[in-house]
Amino acid sequence: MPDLSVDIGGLKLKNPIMTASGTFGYGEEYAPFINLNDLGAIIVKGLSLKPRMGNPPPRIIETASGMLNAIGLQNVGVQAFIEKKMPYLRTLEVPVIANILGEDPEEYQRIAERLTPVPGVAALEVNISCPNVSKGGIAFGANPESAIDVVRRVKSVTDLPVIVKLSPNVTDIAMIAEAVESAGADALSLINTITGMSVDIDKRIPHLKNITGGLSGPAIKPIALRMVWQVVNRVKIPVIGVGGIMDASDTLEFLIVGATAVQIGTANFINPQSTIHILNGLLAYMEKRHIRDIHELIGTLKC
Amino acid sequence: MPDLSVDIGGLKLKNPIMTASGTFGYGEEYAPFINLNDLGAIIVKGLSLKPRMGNPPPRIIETASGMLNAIGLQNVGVQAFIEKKMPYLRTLEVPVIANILGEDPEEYQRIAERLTPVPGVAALEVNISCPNVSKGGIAFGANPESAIDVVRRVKSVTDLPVIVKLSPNVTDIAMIAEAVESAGADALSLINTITGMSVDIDKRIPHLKNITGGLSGPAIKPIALRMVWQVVNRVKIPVIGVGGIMDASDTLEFLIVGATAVQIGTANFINPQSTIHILNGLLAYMEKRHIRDIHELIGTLKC
Amino acid sequence: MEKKLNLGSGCVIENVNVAKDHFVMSLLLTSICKDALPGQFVMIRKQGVKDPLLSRPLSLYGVYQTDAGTVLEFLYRVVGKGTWALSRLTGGDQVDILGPLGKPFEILPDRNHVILLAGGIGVAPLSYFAEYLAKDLDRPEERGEETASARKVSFYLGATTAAALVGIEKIERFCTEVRTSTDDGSAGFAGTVTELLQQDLAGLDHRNLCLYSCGPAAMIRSLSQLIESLDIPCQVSMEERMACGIGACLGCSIKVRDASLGWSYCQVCADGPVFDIKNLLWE
Amino acid sequence: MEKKLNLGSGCVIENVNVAKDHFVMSLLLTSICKDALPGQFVMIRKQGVKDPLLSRPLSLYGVYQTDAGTVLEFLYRVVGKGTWALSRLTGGDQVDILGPLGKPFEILPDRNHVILLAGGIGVAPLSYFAEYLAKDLDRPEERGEETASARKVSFYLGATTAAALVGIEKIERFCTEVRTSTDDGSAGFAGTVTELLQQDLAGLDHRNLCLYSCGPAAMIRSLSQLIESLDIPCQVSMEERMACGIGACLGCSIKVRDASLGWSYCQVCADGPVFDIKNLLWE
Ligand SMILES: Cc1cc2nc3c(=O)[nH]c(=O)nc-3n(C[C@H](O)[C@H](O)[C@H](O)COP(=O)(O)OP(=O)(O)OC[C@H]3O[C@@H](n4cnc5c(N)ncnc54)[C@H](O)[C@@H]3O)c2cc1C
Ligand SMILES: Cc1cc2nc3c(=O)[nH]c(=O)nc-3n(C[C@H](O)[C@H](O)[C@H](O)COP(=O)(O)OP(=O)(O)OC[C@H]3O[C@@H](n4cnc5c(N)ncnc54)[C@H](O)[C@@H]3O)c2cc1C
Ligand SMILES: Cc1cc2nc3c(=O)[nH]c(=O)nc-3n(C[C@H](O)[C@H](O)[C@H](O)COP(=O)(O)O)c2cc1C
Ligand SMILES: Cc1cc2nc3c(=O)[nH]c(=O)nc-3n(C[C@H](O)[C@H](O)[C@H](O)COP(=O)(O)O)c2cc1C
Ligand code: FES
Ligand code: FES
Repeated sequence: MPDLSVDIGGLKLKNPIMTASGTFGYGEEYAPFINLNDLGAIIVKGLSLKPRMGNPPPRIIETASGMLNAIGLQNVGVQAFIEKKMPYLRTLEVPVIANILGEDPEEYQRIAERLTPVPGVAALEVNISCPNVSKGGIAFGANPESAIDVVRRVKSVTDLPVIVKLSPNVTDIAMIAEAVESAGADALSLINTITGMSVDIDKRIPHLKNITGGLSGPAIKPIALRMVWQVVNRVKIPVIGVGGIMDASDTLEFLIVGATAVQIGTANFINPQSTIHILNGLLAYMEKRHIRDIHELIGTLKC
Repeated sequence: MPDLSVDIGGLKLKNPIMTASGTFGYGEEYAPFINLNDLGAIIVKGLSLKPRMGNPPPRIIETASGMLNAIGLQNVGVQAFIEKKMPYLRTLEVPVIANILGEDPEEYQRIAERLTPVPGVAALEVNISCPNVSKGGIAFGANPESAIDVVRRVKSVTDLPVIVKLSPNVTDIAMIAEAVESAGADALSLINTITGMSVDIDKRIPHLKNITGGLSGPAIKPIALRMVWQVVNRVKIPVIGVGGIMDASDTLEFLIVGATAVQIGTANFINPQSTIHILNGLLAYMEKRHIRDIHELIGTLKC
Repeated sequence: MEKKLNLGSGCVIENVNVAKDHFVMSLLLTSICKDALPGQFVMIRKQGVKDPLLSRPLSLYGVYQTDAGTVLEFLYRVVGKGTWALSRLTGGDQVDILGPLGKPFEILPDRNHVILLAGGIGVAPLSYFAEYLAKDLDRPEERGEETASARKVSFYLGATTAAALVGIEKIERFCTEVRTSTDDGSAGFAGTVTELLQQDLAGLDHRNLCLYSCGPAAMIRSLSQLIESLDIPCQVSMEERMACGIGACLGCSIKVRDASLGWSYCQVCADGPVFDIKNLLWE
Repeated sequence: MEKKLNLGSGCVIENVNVAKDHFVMSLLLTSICKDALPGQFVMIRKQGVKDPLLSRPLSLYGVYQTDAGTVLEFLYRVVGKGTWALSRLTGGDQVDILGPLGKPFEILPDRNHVILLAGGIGVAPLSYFAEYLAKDLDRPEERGEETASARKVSFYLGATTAAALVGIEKIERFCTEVRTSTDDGSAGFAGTVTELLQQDLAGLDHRNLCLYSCGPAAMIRSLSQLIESLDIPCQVSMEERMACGIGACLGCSIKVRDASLGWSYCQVCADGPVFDIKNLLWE
């Protein structure tokens, strides 16, 4: 069998197929459908310091080859996560990555502090797409200084690998990536959702109560792929590709442009076994071409 | 019949359905399929000072609910446009808008100078998504200063209405919109294509020879709609919605969030009569609801 | 915590246009949904198609065991692209099914008069429930007995107009009593179905009653006001847009009472779709 | 400048899998394409479907007038999602058709030996051309005459392997001579079809010859080298990805010689797909 293992900033994964935060619950929800231990890693729903109610419904609407969501980061909070979700996750033999988010840089730091000693938490994924409440609601990820601030603070309190998840809603994502790398990030993941909107023309109201939401799914894949390609050409740390990956062929596009691993998001909703189908498809592609190590694929785009 | 007429920065249109630059050739190509005089306006392929060869093929590739193009602004140049394309366009009873692009601010100015006295040119649409060659290839539209520079120069040499077409590849499109408005733009159109990429996993090469291309089509509609909504809330000049509009229902979404008119792009490729179907659908919607004036729809989103 | 896999495919047997915009589709399944209960739903999509992208939730309208496998029936109304795409399916087409999902209606053995209150397409899950009750599927020991069930089942069905009163034949087969209402008075009581129920409630013994309802939010809301002060247990099946159907995306939240926080969001797919009406909160 | 509307719909008559990944689809059209000529193509898509988004270009493989209307035939190979979606169509399905589009092959009346050189799926337009020539459709005055046409038509067909030599029955019916080659030597000449032609050319009177070709870029390229120094007119049908099919999007550019600029881009859809091989330029 081909060797699929990859190293993400010190975190060893047996294969590059991870689940994207917010699309895989706390793992358990998918246990009836797949053997969770077959995954490269599980990234759980974004965690805030306190539990969050999230946005009022409707929260989702389908769009052409995509969906908008405005969940509003509803989550149980870091304490309940540690007490109620980690005991199950610890029973698995798969790295669990906690996705974290804060309203200000201090909050990121405090969540990182809380999670670092928790057995079973293998890495942190820092979601810098959230609005920075202390800086007027502009996302941390839209601005290199605030991104650096968050990453430095998180790094200062943890020895876990720190993956920084970038927002695509920026002019120059590679510039943010470089800033985040310089602040000590061990790896990057991109992209988070792209802000979008949809309108009910009969009622003349937005389909989402929150007015705007995050676009995910196949529609955004070309944008995600372009951004990953731009970023891998500018940073040395590993990059995880996310955005519209539905099958092995999409996964291969990301690996070929230079992603070391991928995250599967919206595809989980369409088929809860998507991750495993993708893994099998990846193996089939490699076997057919006698590729014995996934590194023979990563970053091999000819252009 | 309901009144569909709108005013775009001094330019009167009998209805809000325009064709998007680069997707409608020089108008003539669609004459076999529709009565061009039924359109609100025709926007022709982007014009540069000199003819441009454009990019090597392959130039297009389909993606999920969208397409990438890297035409590279192949065009006949402003001189040939005036001599060879305008004589036909002048025979029509529909406003013709010239879309212009330059490699530096002077070039925009010179094209505007050349086109202003040409009979039949009703307005200019300034495409600021092009790379600014004199400023290291960053798009004019990515930066408020260079956008302002271009708009001021164009305004200084023309009395035609100036529509500025914004790039979506920015962190804060409303900020660019405000800058462009302050520089004297008479109207805005948005969005241009979003940069994307697609990879041939068998050959491990990009599907486009140019590596990246511009994403258009239904996939980008939620993003375009969100940006139009953000911009109409920040500027006073009329905004023209563009991006993924395929039918009357899509058009209505843009009008309801506040666009004064729309441009139809990729939809022309899928059905060369799309513009007329959209116009008829819009009329049917209004008649069914006894809406007598399109202004009873524009900007009526409740939220 | 491992639940059993409820993912499989079904083959369309038929898909009949039963009224304007309304269809009844039947599917043959061989691996899953054998034990699907009234109030539960499935996530359904045409196999191999990428548009629409997401599956759509549909309540079970009928579940039958045959020699060939389990037959599922759905009653649905075409409201947008997902339901439109379903309506285009014909015999032999394959669909992907995730289900049965969600909490079923809970049967209260002590309450012998069951009232089912449906507005519009809310008729689907309640019809199946009526059939289930009539066949005593919850009480195997009474099944097949010649004696009439001790249970009385009254079905209240409301719609905007007579033509929208769909599925009434099935209901008549399985209910002791059928009461209809239309907003425009073109059939049955003229007014809302909740108003009709309100009238009737006056003459009934509330201690023997239990209520189940499904329909538009406005109807559920007025029902909740109607029975607020009454001591009648009432379960309602709620709707919200769904992506995953299994509690993972948090897309289908609705407001419920929460002892410690006052209120919180709950997932219609995993915590519902059936809720005690007393737990719901309205803006 | 107004051309006539060439937009309409067609109904699939049948769609037959003739070889691995290869299909022949026939359509019935009532309004358009009556006078479609060899070398022309149509843009085709399944009606009412949004995925795939764009129409796909397919060359005409046959055009027949029947009492019911015009029947179009296509021979195509499944290479991606667009052609895959076409291959799923069955009798009765509706397709949208834009066409006929592009410049047809030009017939040179002075050249009585026509050589058609096809690589792979390039067989499609050339087969129709062979049929057209055999039936003297360009020369109504000779049609139906008992005497054999003065024209000799030699068909050169190359493929990777014997199984990929599709459409040969039709070719045999309409050509004076059929020459095949396979890269692996499993049928006909072992080597490329251009090599085969090169051998044969030596024994032929070039002044009477004219060449038409369609196939992979590599084949056209070696053909262009082969005849560079020869005085044989040669028209080739080129391929490029297309969006509009009518010269509006500038998506389908290929490099051609340009008297004043040295080279320029030309649109395969509107300026082609048939080009004089001498005008093409290679990187
Ligand atoms: C648990 C559950 C069970 C359900 N069971 C059934 C069933 O048995 N039969 C059935 O017909 N439907 C049922 N529904 C509703 C059904 O899932 C939706 O109608 C469907 O998902 C709409 O998808 P669409 O793509 O056709 O419409 P969309 O394109 O998503 O929506 C079209 C328009 O209709 C509106 N709309 C969408 N859903 C609803 C709704 N539920 N009520 C009113 N307006 C709506 C939207 O706001 C939009 O403006 C159920 C829903 C849930 C959550
Ligand atoms: C004027 C014209 C006439 C044509 N006539 C025919 C015809 O009669 N029969 C027929 O089978 N095809 C014909 N083609 C080619 C056909 O249009 C393409 O194969 C089709 O558009 C591919 O679409 P797809 O979505 O299936 O593949 P895509 O998903 O677009 O592509 C799948 C893969 O195949 C590769 N690919 C795409 N097109 C080609 C190609 N032409 N050759 C080799 N590789 C390709 C792509 O790079 C990609 O990697 C013609 C093309 C043109 C321009
Ligand atoms: C319903 C939903 C919830 C999400 N929640 C989170 C989250 O909590 N934290 C985060 O970093 N990203 C979140 N995301 C973004 C995804 O992790 C992913 O970046 C994005 O959806 C793009 O990938 P996809 O197209 O494969 O879904 C969420 C996405 C969806 C669809
Ligand atoms: C093939 C193609 C060529 C285009 N050329 C131009 C151009 O020359 N100038 C310009 O401003 N926009 C150009 N655009 C962008 C469109 O005008 C439009 O902004 C974009 O396609 C989004 O709209 P759509 O989704 O309706 O196509 C082009 C788009 C396409 C698809
Ligand atoms: S639909 Fe995903 S949580 Fe309910
Ligand atoms: S396909 Fe659009 S110009 Fe040829």
